[in-house]
Amino acid sequence: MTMRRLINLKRAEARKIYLTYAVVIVAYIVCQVMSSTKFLSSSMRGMLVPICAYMVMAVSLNLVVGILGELSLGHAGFMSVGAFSGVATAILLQGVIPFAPVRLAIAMIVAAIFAAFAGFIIGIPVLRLKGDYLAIVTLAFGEIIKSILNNFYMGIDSQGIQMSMLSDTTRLLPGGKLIIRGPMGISGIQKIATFPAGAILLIIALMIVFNLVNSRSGRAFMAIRDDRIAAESIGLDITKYKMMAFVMSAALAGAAGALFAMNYSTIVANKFDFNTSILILVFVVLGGQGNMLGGIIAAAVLTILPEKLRSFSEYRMLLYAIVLIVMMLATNNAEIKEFLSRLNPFRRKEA
Amino acid sequence: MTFLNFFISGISLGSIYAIIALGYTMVYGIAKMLNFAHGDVIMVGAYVCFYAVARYELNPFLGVVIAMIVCTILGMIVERLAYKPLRQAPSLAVLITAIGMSYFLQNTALLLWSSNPKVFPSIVGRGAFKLFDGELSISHITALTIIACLVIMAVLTLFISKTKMGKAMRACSEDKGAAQLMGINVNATISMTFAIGSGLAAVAGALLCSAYPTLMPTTGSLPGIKAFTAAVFGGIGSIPGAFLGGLMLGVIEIFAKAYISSQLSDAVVFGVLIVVLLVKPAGLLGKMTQEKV
Amino acid sequence: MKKILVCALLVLAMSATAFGAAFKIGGTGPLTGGAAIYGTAAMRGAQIAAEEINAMNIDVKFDLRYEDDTHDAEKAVNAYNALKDWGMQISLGSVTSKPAEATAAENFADRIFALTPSASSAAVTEGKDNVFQMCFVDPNQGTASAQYIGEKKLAKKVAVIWKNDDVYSKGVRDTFVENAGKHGLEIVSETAFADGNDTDFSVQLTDAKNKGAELVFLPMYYQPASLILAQAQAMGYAPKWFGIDGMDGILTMEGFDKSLAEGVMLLTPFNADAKDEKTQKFVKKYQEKFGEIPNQFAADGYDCVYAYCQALTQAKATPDMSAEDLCGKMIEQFTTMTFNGVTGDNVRWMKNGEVTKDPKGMVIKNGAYVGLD
Amino acid sequence: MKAKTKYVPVPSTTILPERDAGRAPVLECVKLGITLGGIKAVEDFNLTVGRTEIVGLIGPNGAGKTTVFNLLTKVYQPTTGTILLNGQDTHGMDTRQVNKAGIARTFQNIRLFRNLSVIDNVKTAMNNEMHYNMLSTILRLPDYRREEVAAHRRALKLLSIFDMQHMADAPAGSLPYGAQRRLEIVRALATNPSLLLLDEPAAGMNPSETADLMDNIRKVHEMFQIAIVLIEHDMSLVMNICEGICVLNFGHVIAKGTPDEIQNNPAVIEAYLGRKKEA
Repeated sequence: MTMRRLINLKRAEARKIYLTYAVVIVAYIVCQVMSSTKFLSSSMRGMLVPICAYMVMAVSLNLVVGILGELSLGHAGFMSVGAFSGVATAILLQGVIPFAPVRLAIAMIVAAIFAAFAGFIIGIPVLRLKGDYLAIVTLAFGEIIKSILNNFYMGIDSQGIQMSMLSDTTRLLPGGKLIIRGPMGISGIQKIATFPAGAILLIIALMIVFNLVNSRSGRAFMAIRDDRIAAESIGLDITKYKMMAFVMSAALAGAAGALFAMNYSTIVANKFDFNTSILILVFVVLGGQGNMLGGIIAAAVLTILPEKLRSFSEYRMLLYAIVLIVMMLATNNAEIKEFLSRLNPFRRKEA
Repeated sequence: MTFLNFFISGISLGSIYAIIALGYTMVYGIAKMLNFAHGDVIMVGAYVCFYAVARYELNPFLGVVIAMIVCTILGMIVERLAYKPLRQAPSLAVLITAIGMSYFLQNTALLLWSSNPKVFPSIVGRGAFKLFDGELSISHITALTIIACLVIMAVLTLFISKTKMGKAMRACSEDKGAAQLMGINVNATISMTFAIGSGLAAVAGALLCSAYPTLMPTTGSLPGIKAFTAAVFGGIGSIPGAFLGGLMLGVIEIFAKAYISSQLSDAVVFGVLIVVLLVKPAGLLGKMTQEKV
Repeated sequence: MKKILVCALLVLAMSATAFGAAFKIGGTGPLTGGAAIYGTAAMRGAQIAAEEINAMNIDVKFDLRYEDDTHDAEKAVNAYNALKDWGMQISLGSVTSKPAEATAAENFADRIFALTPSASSAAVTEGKDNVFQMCFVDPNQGTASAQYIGEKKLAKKVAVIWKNDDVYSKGVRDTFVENAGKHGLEIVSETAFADGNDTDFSVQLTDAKNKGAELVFLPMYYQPASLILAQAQAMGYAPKWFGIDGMDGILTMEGFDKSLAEGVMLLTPFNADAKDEKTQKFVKKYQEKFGEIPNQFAADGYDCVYAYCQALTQAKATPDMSAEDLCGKMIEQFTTMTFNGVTGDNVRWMKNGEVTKDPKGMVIKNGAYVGLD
Repeated sequence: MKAKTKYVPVPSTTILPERDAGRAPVLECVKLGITLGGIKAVEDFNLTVGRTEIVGLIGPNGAGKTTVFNLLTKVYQPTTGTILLNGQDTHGMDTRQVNKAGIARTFQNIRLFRNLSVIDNVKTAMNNEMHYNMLSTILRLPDYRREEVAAHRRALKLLSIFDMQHMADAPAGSLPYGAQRRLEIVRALATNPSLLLLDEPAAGMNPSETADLMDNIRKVHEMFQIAIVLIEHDMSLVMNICEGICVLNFGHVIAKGTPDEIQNNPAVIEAYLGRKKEA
C-alpha cells in the first residue's frame, strides 16, 4: 500500500484522472443504453462517433498545447493524414479481412503510424522554432498537407499499389480501383466506425496521455513548458522530448482521423483545413489547457451546440459565435469569474 | 517580358497582403495578440465602401473615408467588448476570442448583406499604365495599392517614432508594466492601436476589392490568413517587415504558380515560409530576442 | 383505464394525420460560410415552389424544411439526421457535391428517397437506387462541352482553368480533357487554382494567352469566373469563353459589368431571361420575395419540388405513408415519368439516378442570354 | 576524440585547498571570454576549482558574474578560451551535455517548474538516470514502477536535507521565496553534479534564513563531496563558507585568494568592499 502511494501521484491529481475515466465510461454507458433503446434522436446518434473523434483530437492536441506548452495551428493536418491512410488501408483490406472491427482497428493503427511519421518529418524543422513562429509553421504544414492531398492519387490493381501526384497517371489495369482521387478525395467508404470503437479509442488515448504525463517523459514535457532554460540546465534533451510529445500527439490525431473518416461515406482533404485545426484548439483552450476532462467536455458541447441551435435557423452560427466569445470571457476574465462564483450557492467558503 | 508581367502581378497581389499585414503586425507588436478577426474587419470595410459607392453613389474616396470611420469605431468596440476583459488572460484565450469574433463578424455580414457575391466598383477605374508598347501593363489599382502601402508605412513609422501616442505604443510593446509606471495609459494605447489597425483594414478592404472585385462575407478570411503569414514572414511586430513580407509572399505565390505548378502554389508558398523561418527564426526583419538568464 | 388509453392513442393518431396532411420534405445545403450562395439559392427556389404548390387546389401539400450544412460532409449528415428527427419523408439531398455524397449514403441506408437539386458529382448517385439528380452529372457536362466546342468548330486550341480543390470543377475538367482529343480539340494550357489563391489569375491567363488558346474553358462557379473575365480584359486578352452551368448567375451579380461577359458561352439548363411563362413567373416571384434574380441553383431547387409534386400526384401517394413506402413509389415514378420544368423540358431520369435533359447552349449578348443556334 | 582547444591549458593561479592538491581539478577555465553586443562582457577569465572546493565569485553588479555561469553552462558559447571539466574540454557542448558532464546550477531569477509539484521538480532532474522506455511508460511495466519508486525515495531523501520533505506535493510556484531557492539547489543536486553553481542563493533571505542556508550548503558539501562555486552579495556568507574567492569587475578578474587575502586586497576594497565600508 505504501508502495502504491509512493509511486503514485498526488491524490488530487489521481482523483482527477479517475474522475475523467469515470465520466467517460458512464457517459458511454448512458449513450449506449439510450441509443439502443431509441431514446436518443437520430441527430444525437449520428454525432456519437464524430464526437469521440473530436474528443481524441482534443486529448491529443492537449498533449502539445497543454502539457508541452507549444501552440499548434495545424493539428487537422495529422487528422487528415490519418483519415486518408486509414481509409485507404480499410479499403485495401476489404477483401482480406471480412470482420469490420478488426479492419477498423488495423486501419486506425496504420493511420496512427502514418500520422506519427508525418509528425516526425514536420517536427524536425518545426521544433527548432519557438512560440508564435512555431505556431505559424504548424499552420503552414497543415496547409501543405492539405495541398498535397488535394493533388494525390492512389489506386490499386493486380500489379499492386500505384500512386501519382498532380494528375492521375496511375494507369490502372482493368479491374483496378482508384482509391484516392485528388480533390475528389475518397468516395464510397464503408461506414465501419462505431460508437464503441470510438469510446475504446478515447479510453486508450486517455490512458496513453495520462500515463505519459505521469512519467519521466511527462515531467520533462511540463518542465520544458514551465522553463525551457532550467530544463536544459538539468540535462533534459529539449528536442527529443518535444519530438516525443509531437509525434505521440500526431499518432493519436491520426487514429482519430481514421475513426472520423470511416463514419462518413466520403472524405476530402479540404475538410481538414485551418478552421478544423482552430476548432480543436478551441476545445483545448475552452476546456482548460492541460485539463483532459475539460477538453473532452468542450469537444462534446461545441459539437452538439450548433446542432441544438438549428431552431434559430439563420441566426445559428451567429449565436454560436456569441456563445463562444461569452464562454471565453466567462472562463478567463477575473471579474466575471468572481461574479459567477458569487452566484454559485455551493461555492466553498474561502478562509 | 512575361517574367516582368508576373513580377508586377506578384507585387500587386503582394501589396494587398502587405497592407493587411500592416494591421496584423501593429496589433501584434503592441497588444501581443494575433487578431484573427482582422480579415473580417477588412470585409466589413469593403462592404461599407461598396454600399457607399455603388448604392449611394458617393465619391469613391469619400466611400473609403466612411469605411475607415466605421471600421475604426468597430475596431474599438470589438476591443472594448471582447479583448479588453481578457488583458490578464493567457494569450491563447484571447486568440480564441478573436476567432469567435471573426465568426461573429462573418455571420453578421451574412445576415446583413446576404451571401450573394457583389462586384466591387473599382475606386480608381479599371485602366492600366501601358509600357513598352503595351507589353507591360500596370493597372491603376496596383499602382495605387503600392503607393498607399508606402504612404501608410511611412506615416505609421513616423507616427510611432515621433508622436507622443506612438512613443507610448512602443513603450507598451516593450513592457506594459513599466509603461504603466511611467504614467502611460496602457488601455487607451491598446485601444488606439486597434483603432488605427481597423482604420487601415478599411483601406485594405477597399483596395483588395478594387483589385479583385468580388465581395462576399468570407472575402476577408483567406487573405487574412495569407497576410498573417506575410507578417510572420517579415518578422511579426516589424512594420517594414510586414511590407517586405507581403510583397515577397505575393511574388513567390505568382512565381510558384507560373514556374512550378499552379496546383501546388500554396504548398510552395508555405514551404518557402518554413525555410525562411528556419534560416531566420524571427522572420526577415524581426528582432531575435534572447531570453535573459 | 384501458379505454382511456385507447382513446388517448386514437386522439394522438388522429392529430398526427391531421398534422401530417403535408409531405415532410427536407434538404440540406450551405446556408452559412463561403458556399452559402448556392445553398441559399436552392432553398429559396424550393420554398417558392412549395408555397405555390400549397396554394394550389391539389392534394399534394409540402412542409419544407432546409437545414444548414456549411458545405461540409460531417455537418450535412448532422443536418440530415436533424431532418430525420423532424420526420422527413422525402429528401432534397444536399445542394453541393461532397456533402451530398455523404447524405446520399444515409438516404440509401435509411430508404428515404432523395432528389438533389444541384449535387452533380457522379459519386452522389453511384450505387444508390433511391438517389436522383435534378442537374447534369459532372462528367456529362465535360463530355457535352467538348463535343459542343468540337462540333461547332468554335476553336482548335483550348485552355482549361479549373479549381483544384473542388469536386465539381475537377469532375467536369477530367472528362473534358479526356474527350477533347476525340473532338479535334488541342488542350494547349491547363492551369488550376484553389481556395486560398483564387484572387489573382494573371498566371493562368498569361499561360493561355502565350500558348495561343482561342478558347478558354472555365469549369467553375461564377464568382471566380467573374474575376477571370475582369482580369483578362485588363490584360487585353479576348479569347472565346466557355462555361458550364455553374457560370449561370454571373449576370445577376450586383455591380457586375455585363460587358465583361459579352460573348461568353455556357451550357446551362436554366436561363432567367427565358420568355416562357413558367420561367418568367418563377423569376418574378423570386425577385419579389428575395430582391434578387434567381440563378441555376434556385431553379434546380424549384424544379425538384415540382418534380416531387408530379411524382407524388401520379403515384397517388399520401402524407401518411412511411418514408420507405414513398421511397419505393418514387423510384418507380422517377424512372418512368417525364417532367417539364424551368430547367428543361422532357426531363427524364435513368435507373442510376442521372438526369437526361438537353443542355442549352447559351451565349451572352448585350448582357443577356441568347440561345446558341 | 575531438580535442579542439584554442589554448593549451596552462595552470592558472591556483588557490586549491590542501585536501584537493594532487587531485585533478574539477574545473579549469583558461582565458575565457565573451563579447555580447559588441561589449566584452567577460575577458581573460582564468579559474581553477579543486575537487571539493567551495569558491566564491563576487563583484559589483554588472561585473559579469552571472555571465561566467552562463559561459560555464553554455547558455552562451564563449568567444574565446577553454573550459575543462574534469579534464574534458567542453568545447562545442550545449547546456544539456555540460550538465551530463557534471555541472548543475541554480538561477539568479528563480527558474523552477512552477506548475509541477516540489517532488516532481526534483524527479525531473533525475531524468537522465532513469531508463524505462515508452512502452513501459504507457503499459506501466515493472521497470517503470521500480525506477519511479527509487527516484521517489531519492527525491524525498534529497528534500529532507533541506527539511522540505513535508512540502513534497505542493506546487513549486506556491512555495515561499526561501523555499523556492532551496528547491532549486535540491533540483540541481538531483542531477548528480561534480560541480554545483549557485547564483545568489541567499538573495532575498533574512539573516536567520541565510544562516540556515549556510549550514545546508556545508552539509551538502560534506555529504556529496562536490565542488561549489557561488555568486553572492552577502559577504558574511561568502567569507564564512568559501575557501577561495575570485573577484570580478568589468568582466576582469581583479583579485583571487583566500577570504582573508581578499578582505585586505586594496583593489577589491576600492572596487567593491571599499564602497561598502564607507556606506
